Amino acid sequence: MSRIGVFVCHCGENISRTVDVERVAQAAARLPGVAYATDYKYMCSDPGQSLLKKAIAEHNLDGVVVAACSPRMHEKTFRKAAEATGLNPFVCEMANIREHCSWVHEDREEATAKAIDIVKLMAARVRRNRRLAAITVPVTKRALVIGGGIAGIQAALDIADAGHEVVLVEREPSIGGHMAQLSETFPTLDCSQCIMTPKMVDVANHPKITLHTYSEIEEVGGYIGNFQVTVRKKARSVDMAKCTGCGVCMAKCPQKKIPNAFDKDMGTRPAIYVPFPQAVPNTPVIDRENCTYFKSGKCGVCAKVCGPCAVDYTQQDELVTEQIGAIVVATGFDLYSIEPKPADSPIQGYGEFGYGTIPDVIDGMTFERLASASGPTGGKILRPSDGKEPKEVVFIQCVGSRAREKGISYCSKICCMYTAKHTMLYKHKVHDGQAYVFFMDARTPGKNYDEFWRRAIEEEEAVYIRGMVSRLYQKGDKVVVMGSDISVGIQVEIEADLVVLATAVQARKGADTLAQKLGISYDKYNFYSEAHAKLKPVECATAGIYLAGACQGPKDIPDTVSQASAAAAKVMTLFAKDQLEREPIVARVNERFCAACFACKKVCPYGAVEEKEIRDRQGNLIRVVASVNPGVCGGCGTCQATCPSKSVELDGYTDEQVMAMIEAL
Amino acid sequence: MKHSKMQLSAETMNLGFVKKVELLSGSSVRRCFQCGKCSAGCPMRSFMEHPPNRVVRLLQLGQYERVLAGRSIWYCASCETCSTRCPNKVDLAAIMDALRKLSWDAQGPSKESYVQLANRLFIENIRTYGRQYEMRLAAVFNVKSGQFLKDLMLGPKLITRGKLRMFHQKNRNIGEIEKIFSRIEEMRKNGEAP
Amino acid sequence: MHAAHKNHDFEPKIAAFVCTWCTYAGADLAGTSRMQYPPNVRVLKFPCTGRIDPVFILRAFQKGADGVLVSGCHPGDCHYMAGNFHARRRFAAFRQLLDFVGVDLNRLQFSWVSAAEGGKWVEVVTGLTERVRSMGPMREFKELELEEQWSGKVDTPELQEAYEAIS
Amino acid sequence: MKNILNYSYYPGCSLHASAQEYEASTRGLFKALKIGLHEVPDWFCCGATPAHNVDELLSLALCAKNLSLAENVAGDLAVACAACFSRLKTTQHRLIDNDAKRQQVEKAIDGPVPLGKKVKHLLEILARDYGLERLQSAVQKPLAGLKVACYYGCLLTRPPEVPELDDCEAPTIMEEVLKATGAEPVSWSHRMECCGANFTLSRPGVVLKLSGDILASAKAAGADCIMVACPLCHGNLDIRQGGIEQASGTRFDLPVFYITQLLALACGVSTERLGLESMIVSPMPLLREKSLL
Ligand SMILES: Cc1cc2nc3c(=O)[nH]c(=O)nc-3n(C[C@H](O)[C@H](O)[C@H](O)COP(=O)(O)OP(=O)(O)OC[C@H]3O[C@@H](n4cnc5c(N)ncnc54)[C@H](O)[C@@H]3O)c2cc1C
Ligand SMILES: Cc1cc2nc3c(=O)[nH]c(=O)nc-3n(C[C@H](O)[C@H](O)[C@H](O)COP(=O)(O)OP(=O)(O)OC[C@H]3O[C@@H](n4cnc5c(N)ncnc54)[C@H](O)[C@@H]3O)c2cc1C
Ligand code: SF4
Ligand code: SF4
Ligand code: SF4
Ligand code: SF4
Ligand code: SF4
Ligand code: SF4
Ligand code: SF4
Ligand code: SF4
Repeated sequence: MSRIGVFVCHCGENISRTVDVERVAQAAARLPGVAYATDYKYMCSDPGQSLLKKAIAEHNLDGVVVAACSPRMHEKTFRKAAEATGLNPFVCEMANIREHCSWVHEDREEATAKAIDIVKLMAARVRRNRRLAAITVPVTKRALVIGGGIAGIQAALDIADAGHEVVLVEREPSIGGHMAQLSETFPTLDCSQCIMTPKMVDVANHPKITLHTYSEIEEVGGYIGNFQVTVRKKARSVDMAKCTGCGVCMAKCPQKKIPNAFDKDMGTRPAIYVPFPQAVPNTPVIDRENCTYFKSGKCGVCAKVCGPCAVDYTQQDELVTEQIGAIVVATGFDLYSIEPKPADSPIQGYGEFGYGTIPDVIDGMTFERLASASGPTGGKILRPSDGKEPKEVVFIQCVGSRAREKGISYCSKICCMYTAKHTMLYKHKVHDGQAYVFFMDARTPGKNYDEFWRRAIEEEEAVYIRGMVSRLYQKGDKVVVMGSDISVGIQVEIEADLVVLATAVQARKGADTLAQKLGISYDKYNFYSEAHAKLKPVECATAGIYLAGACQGPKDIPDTVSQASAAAAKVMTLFAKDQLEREPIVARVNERFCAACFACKKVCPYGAVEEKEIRDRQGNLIRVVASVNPGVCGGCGTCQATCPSKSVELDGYTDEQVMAMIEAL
Repeated sequence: MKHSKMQLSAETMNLGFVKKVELLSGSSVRRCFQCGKCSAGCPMRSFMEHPPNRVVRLLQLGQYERVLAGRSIWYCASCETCSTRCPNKVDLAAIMDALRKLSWDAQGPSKESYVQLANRLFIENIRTYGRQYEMRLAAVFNVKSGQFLKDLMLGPKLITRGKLRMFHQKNRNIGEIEKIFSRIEEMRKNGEAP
Repeated sequence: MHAAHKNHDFEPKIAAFVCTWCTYAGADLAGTSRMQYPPNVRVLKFPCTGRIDPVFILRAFQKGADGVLVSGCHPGDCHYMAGNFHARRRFAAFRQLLDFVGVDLNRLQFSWVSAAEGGKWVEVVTGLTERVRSMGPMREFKELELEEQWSGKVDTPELQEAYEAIS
Repeated sequence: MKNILNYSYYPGCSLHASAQEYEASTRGLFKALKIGLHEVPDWFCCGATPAHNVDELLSLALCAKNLSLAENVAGDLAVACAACFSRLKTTQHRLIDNDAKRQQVEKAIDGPVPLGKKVKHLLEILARDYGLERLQSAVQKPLAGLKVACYYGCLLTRPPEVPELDDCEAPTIMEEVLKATGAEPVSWSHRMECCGANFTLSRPGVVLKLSGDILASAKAAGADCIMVACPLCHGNLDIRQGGIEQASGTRFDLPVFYITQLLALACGVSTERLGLESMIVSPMPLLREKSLL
C-alpha cells in the first residue's frame, strides 16, 4: 500500500484534550506511504464516515489508518465504511490513541509524541497489509448425534424439529441410555419410563431422523460444515426391515439364562433379545457370544419360528458413510465399580466394602432396577441374596467420588440427590423399614433440590449420619456397617439387611478413543472438554462439534436436557447459514520452503495442520509438506512462531508486517 | 481448656506447629475433609477422647495443645487402618507418630504415662542390650508403674514354657548400637536432624 | 495518579507485545478507567502470545527498545486453548539465549494480564518503565549487528535447542 | 528351574524368646523344604512400634543398620515377624525417594542404607518363591478337617504401599498357603482387625477388648484354631487368651498356631520340632481329635 490515508479523531474532547490531534495529522502526512492525513471531531459519526469514504475516492487511497479509539470498539465500523468504497476491508486498521494514549496520560507533549508513534507503527503495518478475502465454507445441513441417551434424544429431536436431518448413532441395540433404567426421578418423582418412552418413540418415528442403533463411529474426517463420518452398523443377525417385533423368537430361544445387564444382572434374558420391553427399535439382536448357533452351529430355533424370516445368521457388519455439517456428542457416563483394581491402576478401589463378595452390597443403579415397576422384582425392594424385604437399609454416599487417592477427586453431583430419592422410594415401598445414609455433605444446589432432601429426612424419616464408613462385613445374614458420626464423634455400627453404594459417575470407558477420532479434547478424567467453562459450555474447541449431557461431566437429567437443547440451538445457528464466513486470519504454508518437520502440526491447538502429499503429473509422490486447513485454523499464529524454516505465515500478522512495526519503533 | 471456647485468630492458630507435624509425617493435614472414615475404622477409638478425624481437625485449626493434652495420640495402635482407607491419603498413622515425637521431645505434656513408660523402657532396652529383653521389660515396667501384681499370673506360666528368658541375649557388636544413639543425639544437638 | 511530570535524564522506550484477547483488552480497560501510567510504552498487538517469535524481541532491542514486555492471557485462559502455553515454553528457552548473548534479563518481562486487569497492566508497565529507566539506555545490543544471526535461521546450537524444547 | 532357595534371615527379638516355637517350626519346615536360612549375625532389635512411635529417625536407623548387616549374607532377607517385616520395608519405602532423610540415616549409622536388599516375609517365600504347588506336593499328612481362621493382623497388608504382599483389603495369601496343607480356611470378619499388640505391656485392658473381639469372631465363624504369621499377634491371642476368657466370661479354647507350625506338621516334620508344648492354649486335644498327631 503506498497511498495511505490517516484520519485522526478528536473523539469530542476525549482525545484532543490531551493529544494535539492537528500535530498528529501533520506528522502523519509526512510518513512514508501516506498520501493524505486529516483530523475530525467524530470519526465514527455518519459525517465522519462519509469523510473517510470521500477521501478514499478523492485521493485514490489504497490503505487506511484511523487514529481513534480501540479497534475493539470500532474496527468493524471503519472496515465496513472502507469496504463500501470498494476497498478491501483488511487494509483498514485503527491506531488506538484513546484507550492507550489520551486517557492514560496527562502531559500533552508526551501524549502527542506517543500518539504520533502509534500512528507511525500502524502506518508502517498498513503499508504491508495484504488484501484478504473473507473465507467461506459451505455447510452441510445434516447433524450427527452420537449417543442415544436422554441427551442425544433431546438434541436429535430439537434439531429435527427445526427441519434439519439428523443421524443418531447409538452403540447399544436400543436408545434410552441410563434414564431408561431409572425408576422414578428427582426432584419430582415422576416415573422415568413414562416420560422417556414417548420421546424414544418420537425419535423412531421422526421423518428427519435416521437411527443407527447397535452402531459405532468408525471414522470421522473433514471439518465444520463438512464432516464425513463412517458408521459401523454391527450385525444384528435380524433384518430390521422384515422383523415385526412379535417377540416369538425370544420366547422360543432355548438359551434363557444369560444375565440381563439392563437389570444389573438380576434377571436373565435369551440369546436373541431386546434389552428391555420398551426398546426402540423393538427389533431383537442375537448376542453371538451366547447363541448356541454361533457357538456350535446347532439350534437355529429363532430362524425357524420367525414368521417373516427376519433372522439372518449370515448378516455382516455394515459401513455407512454420512455427510455431516455438525456433530453433537452425547455418549453419557459409566458408573464407577468398586471391584478390585488391577495392580497398575492409579486408584485403589474399595476392598473394604466387599469387592462384590457380599451379595447384599449393591450400587445405586441396582437399587433403581429394584425400585422400578418394570424391573426384575416388579418394583418390590427385595435384596439379592435371599429375596427378602430388607428392613434396615444403609446408603453410603461419595463412594469413589471426592476420594482423590482411592477413587476420583471430583464430586459426582447426582448421588446426593438420588440417594435422597432412594430413601424415599424405599420408605414408600417398605413402610416399616428404616433408611440410614452415611454422607459428608449434602450437595443439593438445584431448584427444589434442598427441599427434596429435607423432605427425605423430615417426612420420610431417613436417618442421615454425617460421617463415612470404614468397612462392611457379612455377619450371618446381615451386613455390618462400621461407620462414624463425626458430629457426635462416636463410632456407629449398623447391622443392615441391604447396603446401597452411591458409586461415582465416571467418563465412558473408551471416551478417549472416540475423542481422538473426533479430534476433540478431554480432561484428565476423560470427560470431554468444553471450549470455555462459562461462556462456551456446549461447544468443543473444535469447530462444529458440540457436547450434551454427562459425557462432559456428571449431570442430572434437567442439566442434561438443558445442555442438549443448547447444543441443538448451536447446531441450528450453524445451519441457519448456507456458507460459513470467517475472518481470514488463518495460516498458510509456503510449500516450497516447508521442510516437513511438522513442528507446526505438533503445536497447533486446533489440529489444523495436515500432511499434504505433493505428486508429479504421473502421480508419483515427490514430497510431503504441511498444509493448513483454513476451515479449521483458529488463527493463533503459534505455528508461525514455531516453524524453524519460517515457511508458514499467518495472514494479517505476517513477519513482514510485524517487522515493519518494529522498525518503526 | 477442654471445654473452653476456641478463640481463633492468626495468633492463636499455631500453624507453625502444624507445619512441623506435616514435615515430620510427610503427610498433609489440610487435605483432610473430615469424612470421618478414619474414626469409623479405628480400633482404638473408644479409648481416645478425640477421635482421629478430630485430631486432624484440631491440627487444621492450629489447636495442637488440645491434641497433646489428651491421651488420644498415645492410644493409637499404629494399625494403619486409617492411613490405608483415607480417601485423601492423609497418613494419620504417621501424623500420630509425629505428634508423639513432638510431645515426647517436649517431655510429654500428655496424660498417658503408662504407654510412654513402656516405650521408654523398650528403647532403653535396645540401647543397653541391642535386642529386646522381655523379662526385664516386664519387670521394670511393673516396678516403675507400680503395678506389681499385674500379669503376675502370666509370668510363671511363660517361664515354665520357656518363653521368658531369665538372661538376656547380648550382641557382640553392641558398641555400634550405642554409637547410633549418640550420633542421633549429636545430630539433633547440631540441628541436623528433627 | 501519575506523579507530576518530572524531567528524567533518560526516557526509555518500551515495546509491548501483547495478545489481543487478554492484555490488549486489559490495556483498553486501563484507558476506560482513566488510570495513568508512563507514556513510554508502544503496544504491538498479536492474535496470541503464541504468535510472538523470539526474533521479534531481539529485533525490538536492536531497533531502539530499551525494554520489552510480552504479555498474554493467564495460563489456562488462552483464547486459542494452548497458544500461550507454547509461548511460555518457547520463552523459557529464549531467556537463556538472551542471557547468553548478553542482554540483561531485567529489560525483558513476561507477564499475564487479563482483560479484567487494567490495574495490573498499569502496574506492569510502570514497573518495567521505572526499572529500565534506572538501568539506562540499552546501547550494547543496538550496536551489535547481529542481524544475520538473528534472522531466524537455525544456525546456533542455542536457538536449535530452544526450538527443540518447544515440541 | 533351579530349586535351591537360599535366604538371609532376620528372626527378630521375639523369635528368640516368647516366640521360640515360631523359630523352631520355621527352621524345621525350611529344612524339610530344603530352603536355606542363614541368620544375619549380630542383628539388632528393629525398634518395633515403640521406636517409630516417638522417634522416626531412630526407628529408621535401627532398621537401616539391620539391613546393612544383612547385606553381608547372600540372598533376599527372610523375616518371620510381621512387625519387623513392616519396619524394615517401611524404612526402605521412606528412604527411597527422600534424599534428605536418607542422608540423616546414613549419618546415624555411618554407612550406606542398602535400599535394594529385598525383604520378604516368610509367607511370601512360601507362597511365591517356593510356590503353592510345590508346597502342596511337599505335604505328607494333609490337615484334613481342620478349620482354621487365618489372622493377618495389621501390618502384613497395611499400608498397601509398604508390605506389597497382597491386596490390602482382600488378601488371600494366608488362605492359599493354608489350603496347600489340606486344612480349610474359614471366612470370618476380623482377620485384619488390630489385636492391640502395642499395648501388651502398658494397657493390657486394650488387648483384652481387641483380641477378645478377634477370638469371638473366629469362634463364631466355626474355626477350630487360629493361624498367625506374627509373634506379637500370637502373644495376644494365645498368651492372653486365658485372661480374655476370664474377663469376658466366654470360653474360646482356640489354639493359635504359627503358619510354620501347621505347614511343618503337614509336611511331616517331627512334632518335637514344632514347639507345640510352648503354646499356652494347648493344641493337643484338638490335634488328637482331628487325628493329626
Ligand atoms: C443411580 C442413578 C440414579 C439417577 N437418578 C436420577 C434422577 O432421579 N433424576 C435425574 O435427573 N437424574 C438421575 N440420574 C442421572 C441421569 O441418569 C443422567 O443425568 C442421564 O442419564 C444422563 O444422560 P446422558 O444422555 O448424558 O447419558 P447416558 O444416559 O449415559 O446415555 C448415553 C448413551 O450413549 C450411548 N453411547 C455411549 N458411547 C457411545 C458411542 N461411543 N457410540 C454410540 N453411542 C454411545 C450409550 O449407550 C447411551 O445410550 C441418575 C443416575 C444414576 C446413576
Ligand atoms: C457474589 C456473586 C458471585 C458470583 N460469582 C460467580 C462466579 O465466580 N462464577 C460463576 O459462574 N457465577 C458467579 N455468580 C453467578 C452469576 O452472577 C450468575 O450466574 C449470572 O449473573 C446470571 O446471569 P443472568 O443473566 O441470568 O442474570 P443477571 O445477571 O441478574 O441479569 C439479569 C438482567 O436483567 C435485567 N432485568 C431484570 N428485570 C428486568 C425487566 N423486568 N426488564 C428488563 N430487564 C430486566 C437486569 O437489570 C439484569 O441486567 C456469582 C453471583 C454472585 C451474586
Ligand atoms: S426376529 Fe422374527 S420372531 Fe423375532 S421379533 Fe422379529 S419378527 Fe418376531
Ligand atoms: S439360534 Fe441362538 S438366538 Fe436363536 S434360538 Fe438358538 S440360541 Fe437362541
Ligand atoms: S453428589 Fe453428593 S454423594 Fe455424590 S459425590 Fe457429590 S457429595 Fe458425594
Ligand atoms: S513447521 Fe514449517 S517446515 Fe515444519 S512442517 Fe510446518 S511449515 Fe513445514
Ligand atoms: S495459526 Fe494456529 S490454528 Fe492456525 S494452523 Fe497455525 S497453529 Fe494451527
Ligand atoms: S479419613 Fe482422611 S479425610 Fe477422612 S477424616 Fe480421616 S484423615 Fe480426614
Ligand atoms: S493407626 Fe492409630 S489412629 Fe489409625 S486407625 Fe490405627 S489406632 Fe486408629
Ligand atoms: S487468549 Fe491466549 S491466545 Fe488469546 S490472546 Fe490471550 S494468550 Fe493469546
